[in-house]
Amino acid sequence: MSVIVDKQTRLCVSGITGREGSFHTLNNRAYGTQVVSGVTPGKGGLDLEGIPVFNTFREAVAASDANTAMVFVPPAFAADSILEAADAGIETIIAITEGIPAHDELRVYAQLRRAGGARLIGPNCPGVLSPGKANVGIIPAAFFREGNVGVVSRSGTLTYQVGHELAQRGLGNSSIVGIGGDPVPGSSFVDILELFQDDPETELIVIAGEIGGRAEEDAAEFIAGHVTKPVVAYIAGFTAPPGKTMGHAGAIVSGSQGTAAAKAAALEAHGVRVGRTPTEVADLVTEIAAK
Amino acid sequence: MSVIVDKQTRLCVSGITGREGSFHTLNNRAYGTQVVSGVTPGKGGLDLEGIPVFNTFREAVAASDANTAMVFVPPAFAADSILEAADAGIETIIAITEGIPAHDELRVYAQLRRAGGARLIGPNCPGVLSPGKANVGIIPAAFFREGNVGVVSRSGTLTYQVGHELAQRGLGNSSIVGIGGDPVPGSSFVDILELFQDDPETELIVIAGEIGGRAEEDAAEFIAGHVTKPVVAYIAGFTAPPGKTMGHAGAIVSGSQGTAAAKAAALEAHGVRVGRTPTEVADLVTEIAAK
Amino acid sequence: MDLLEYQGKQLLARHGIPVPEGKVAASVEDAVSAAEAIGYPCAVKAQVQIGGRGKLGGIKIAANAEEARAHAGAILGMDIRGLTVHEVWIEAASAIASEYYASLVFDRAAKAPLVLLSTRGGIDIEQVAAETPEAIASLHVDPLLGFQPYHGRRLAYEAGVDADVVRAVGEFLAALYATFVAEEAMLVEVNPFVITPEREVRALDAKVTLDDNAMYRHPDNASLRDLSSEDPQERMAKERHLTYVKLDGDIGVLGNGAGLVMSTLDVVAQHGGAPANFLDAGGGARADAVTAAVEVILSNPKVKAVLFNIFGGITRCDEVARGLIEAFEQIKPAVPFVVRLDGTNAPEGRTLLEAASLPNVYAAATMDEAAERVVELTR
Amino acid sequence: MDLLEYQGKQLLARHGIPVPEGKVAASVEDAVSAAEAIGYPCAVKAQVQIGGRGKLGGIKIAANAEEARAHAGAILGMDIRGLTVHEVWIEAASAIASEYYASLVFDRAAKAPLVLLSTRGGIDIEQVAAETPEAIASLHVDPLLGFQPYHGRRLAYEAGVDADVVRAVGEFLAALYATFVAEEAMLVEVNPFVITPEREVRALDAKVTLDDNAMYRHPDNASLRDLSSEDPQERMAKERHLTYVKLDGDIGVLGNGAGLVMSTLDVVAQHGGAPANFLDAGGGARADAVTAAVEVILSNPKVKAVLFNIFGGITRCDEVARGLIEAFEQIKPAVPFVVRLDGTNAPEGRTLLEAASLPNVYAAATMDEAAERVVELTR
Repeated sequence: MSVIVDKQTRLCVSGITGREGSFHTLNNRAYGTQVVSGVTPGKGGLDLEGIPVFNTFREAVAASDANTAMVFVPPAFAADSILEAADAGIETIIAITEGIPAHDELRVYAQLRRAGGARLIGPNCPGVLSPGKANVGIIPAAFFREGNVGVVSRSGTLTYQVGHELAQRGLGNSSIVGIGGDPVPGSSFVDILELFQDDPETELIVIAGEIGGRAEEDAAEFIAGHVTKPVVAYIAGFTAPPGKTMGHAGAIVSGSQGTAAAKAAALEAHGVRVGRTPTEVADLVTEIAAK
Repeated sequence: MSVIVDKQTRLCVSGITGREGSFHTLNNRAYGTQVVSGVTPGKGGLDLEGIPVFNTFREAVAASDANTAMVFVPPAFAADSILEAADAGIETIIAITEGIPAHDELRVYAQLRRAGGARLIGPNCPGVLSPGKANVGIIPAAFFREGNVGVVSRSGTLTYQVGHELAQRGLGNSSIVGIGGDPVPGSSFVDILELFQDDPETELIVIAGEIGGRAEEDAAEFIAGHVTKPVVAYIAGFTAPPGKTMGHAGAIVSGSQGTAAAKAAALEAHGVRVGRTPTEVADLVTEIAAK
Repeated sequence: MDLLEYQGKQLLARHGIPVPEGKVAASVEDAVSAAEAIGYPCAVKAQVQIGGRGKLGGIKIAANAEEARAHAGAILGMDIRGLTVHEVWIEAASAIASEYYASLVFDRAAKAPLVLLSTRGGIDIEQVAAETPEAIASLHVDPLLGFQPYHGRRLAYEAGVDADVVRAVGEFLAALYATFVAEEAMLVEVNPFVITPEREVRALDAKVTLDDNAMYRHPDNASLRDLSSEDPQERMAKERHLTYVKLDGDIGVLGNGAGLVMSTLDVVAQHGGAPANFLDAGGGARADAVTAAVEVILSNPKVKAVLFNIFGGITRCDEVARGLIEAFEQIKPAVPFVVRLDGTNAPEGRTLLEAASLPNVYAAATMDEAAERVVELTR
Repeated sequence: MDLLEYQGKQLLARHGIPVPEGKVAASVEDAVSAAEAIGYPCAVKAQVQIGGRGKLGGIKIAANAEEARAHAGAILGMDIRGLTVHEVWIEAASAIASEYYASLVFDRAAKAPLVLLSTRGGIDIEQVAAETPEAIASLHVDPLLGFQPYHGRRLAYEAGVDADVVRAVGEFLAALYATFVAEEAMLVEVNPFVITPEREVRALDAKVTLDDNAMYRHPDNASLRDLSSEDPQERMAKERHLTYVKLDGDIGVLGNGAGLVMSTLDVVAQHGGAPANFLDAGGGARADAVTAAVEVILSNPKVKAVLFNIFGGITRCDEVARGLIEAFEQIKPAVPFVVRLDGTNAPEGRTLLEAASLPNVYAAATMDEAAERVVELTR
């Protein structure tokens, strides 16, 4: 097993005919992901190297039985595309698009919650990779191998860094989940921790957090109450000054809220080992895995 | 048993200090209904003949453990009051107010549906009477007696007329439910038929419909599929011309849609006996009850 | 409240929907100068709140001033299904590449607005639904979420609009929904809206019904009420806050509660009578409301007899009796009354009436008996 | 984007929230004539995007022109926690009966806007939360339903505002929410808003942060950006669409991906170094973006060495190497560079760098090694 994407994933890509969309769609297919359709309004009837393109998600789902959507459209259209995918019955929506207005995101979350059903990963995330099974998004699969470490992260390259170091130590991953760097992501650490806890293939979990909000504190509490598997954490941003957005819209220390120190302390207080560098994280994981 | 209101009803009245609100509140209490609190913003801390008044529903529910609300505030404030009651955990909301803007109603229904939980009767309805148990609303209880006929109606006085004729023939009611005369009521015939079907005290059901919409047609289909108890119907408005609103906002024949003839035909096609006058309805009920 | 076509179009234009340039005119001279200002060809359109006016000669195209004069002269004052034309709307004729249909209504069962889109415009939608249901695309809009761009795409693709105008039609539907919500309409129907040869969307008609209950939030719209075309009795009743609908017969009817009044009309008809009106004196009717109601009923010269059918709940029968006695003192009606009083304070009411011994007023014990009696009195 | 107080107040006023009359002034003369126009007493307020300016002398009351001149002279050009005051806001002083606090923020965990109301206005809300948490009422607003009148009543009664202004405070909160949604704000904080002796609500301060991602829908607001008070490097980076944050140290840092750059700063600090900036060259960074980034980093005169930490995913290491080589050709940097390339096309990138044999550029195999090296180079 693995979480979110696997051999059962039947992917429909929104924005499949765009430059980025088509590039990563073909990349994902080349990895082995079942890419069954795409959506671009006005391009219905065309295809991308054999992947049929539809005008609407409803048509795409009806024709291709897609269960997962990847959203690659520009920020001004992304909220609409997510809602359309959910309305068409898609169960898992992975939104790569960066820069979606926050109020659009809030409306999307409220609607998904009430419609019940669709799980949203992202937006502003690198996607989900389950090594050896499926890759949906922009995670460079070459750095990861199959294994039993689940990784969930607010940052893309930081994840690659950690995954790469694990691979160098001979450790692989069940799934790598990028939840994205926006202030209010569609899925939180807690949502993904729950999945990893229930996934028999995952034996150890790495969470890579950063400054801003209290998602890591919430994760710490959830781990204490519900996660029996070992968890190793990394927090980026110890040197970030208050009031400054550090690249990710969500990475900001507000007053005394959201500091890396507080997050690391909360995790450690609940028994999570926190590495101070990506290398230290890889070392801790190796140490635990060896037991 | 009975439906919607009974001895377990703990009523909180919104608009309790108004002229109509206070009059009917005391009437309902005199009948035996447990009236436990009222809400009028700015009048918190006062009481109506011993019934404590609160500024908000949250305070009222916390202090009096109310489970049912009656809404008596003017139309401009009624939607807000219904939403407030639901948000405070009230399970049954009976809205008497006439003249609530239709778009307010739609927003209320959508919100109640997603919040899951609260049942709304009305608006623009006379309320619900379960003879011998509780009366919530403006139905004059004197014309009804305890018994086994459930009545659900879009019209108030027409219901009194039918109930009175039944009482004269020695028949009483489990509950009398006025669903109201607005185009889109909070609860439909189908919702109430379902309750009567499940209520052991109800042996026979009367539905009193009128022109407009297709609530009676929907009821006919529901009865055919789900109601095993005998149903007698009345439809008002055979002589109503198309395009004219007949008193109730919902009572309008639009083109060929919503005629009394079509409704009567739909009900009869599904085995429901339809009386042509209120007296005939009472006669039919008496005939069936005697079997 | 039903709006006239041109009022509906002004409402649509307020929300960014393109409509043809036009002017309203109440006289032939005004119509001709409007046509001159707008240019030719132009359409001369009867402003009445009823469908199918085109087939009945209520819409004509004028190629010059002479034709505009002739058409306006013919249409102004004409009778369309019982309604007199008081105004015409003169508008620039539109070049048409495609004619489509769109509407927004309340779906009672779904408790949500329903959007309909069809590529068969200019035809009654019930006819399209019967003949080619596949030509109609529809969807419900969640009132909390509102109309989303993808709703527009879905409708446009499903209805099969021309591919190059999918986006424009979607935006048109979004604007229609915005109008529906912002103006608190019960119905917005545009039949047809067209695609011009320049591939632009334009609304050529507008049928808008506004929610009377919401009018307090839209004082500008409240002034759109077309009093001149209203029936004089209905106008009189409205001023007195009574719910009154004029009918074709000769028996005036008053009752309390809409359902009971509708039922009373039906029972009168079953006994062979023809009701002259629907009048609901309302829950809790007081004496003065009853008096006012009698005046309204009797102002219709066709009324030969009046039926009072009161089942008192909140309404007290003694109050009704007092109102009737007061009305007789003020108006001294020439036609007979049949009065049935039942329910709250019925004995008191009956006693009052007996004591007043009003001329030509008959008591009845039941609704059936009352109806039978009043029908007899008009024979 | 953080707005200055007076810009925030203009936004609030647009949504019907009463604010004191005022004028902005960039010179002492303008400040005095603004004060003369407004009348006395008036407040002279430093316009800087930072809290606590009152305690630091950034807000003064002027009773006459002389005082206005003195205060404006003292405040204009003063330094408040590193920010220079370029403008003052002159506003009519308000009579105050009660001082309250209100704000709207995004609650990340609840995924919904959070409204806070407190009767302890004019004090930092974190202090109130610590001292008297019961003085703060809060609730989440469902983004689809929006702020309802009952939300306003609930907050007002729970916070314990004066009974006679419950409705007014509720309406104020509704307008605040309308502002938050319509302007797509991330934060709207009014501390304090006051009740005047006439029992009217008035916003005396405004702290508004707008969503940069939504700015394309609000072109008017985009022009509010206060470029003059921005750091020159940050402005330069913004013009080049680079994500750059200036820090206090002397080691320039460039990486790809926000998380990796933050992590790099931390590792540099762990090795005893002080980063001069955060610079995320972005996913898929091309050579020209890398060249532009080097220019920005080196425009900070404090920079003594630069660390490149690239883990190529979408970003290709050979592209980064090309950009660096180009930058060296154009700028000829005087400071040493440490470059760590890993991931996609890392061997190609390393080969390119070796071939170019740039002066003073050192390769490192790991992030740790790179950080250690760059810190050494600044010693």
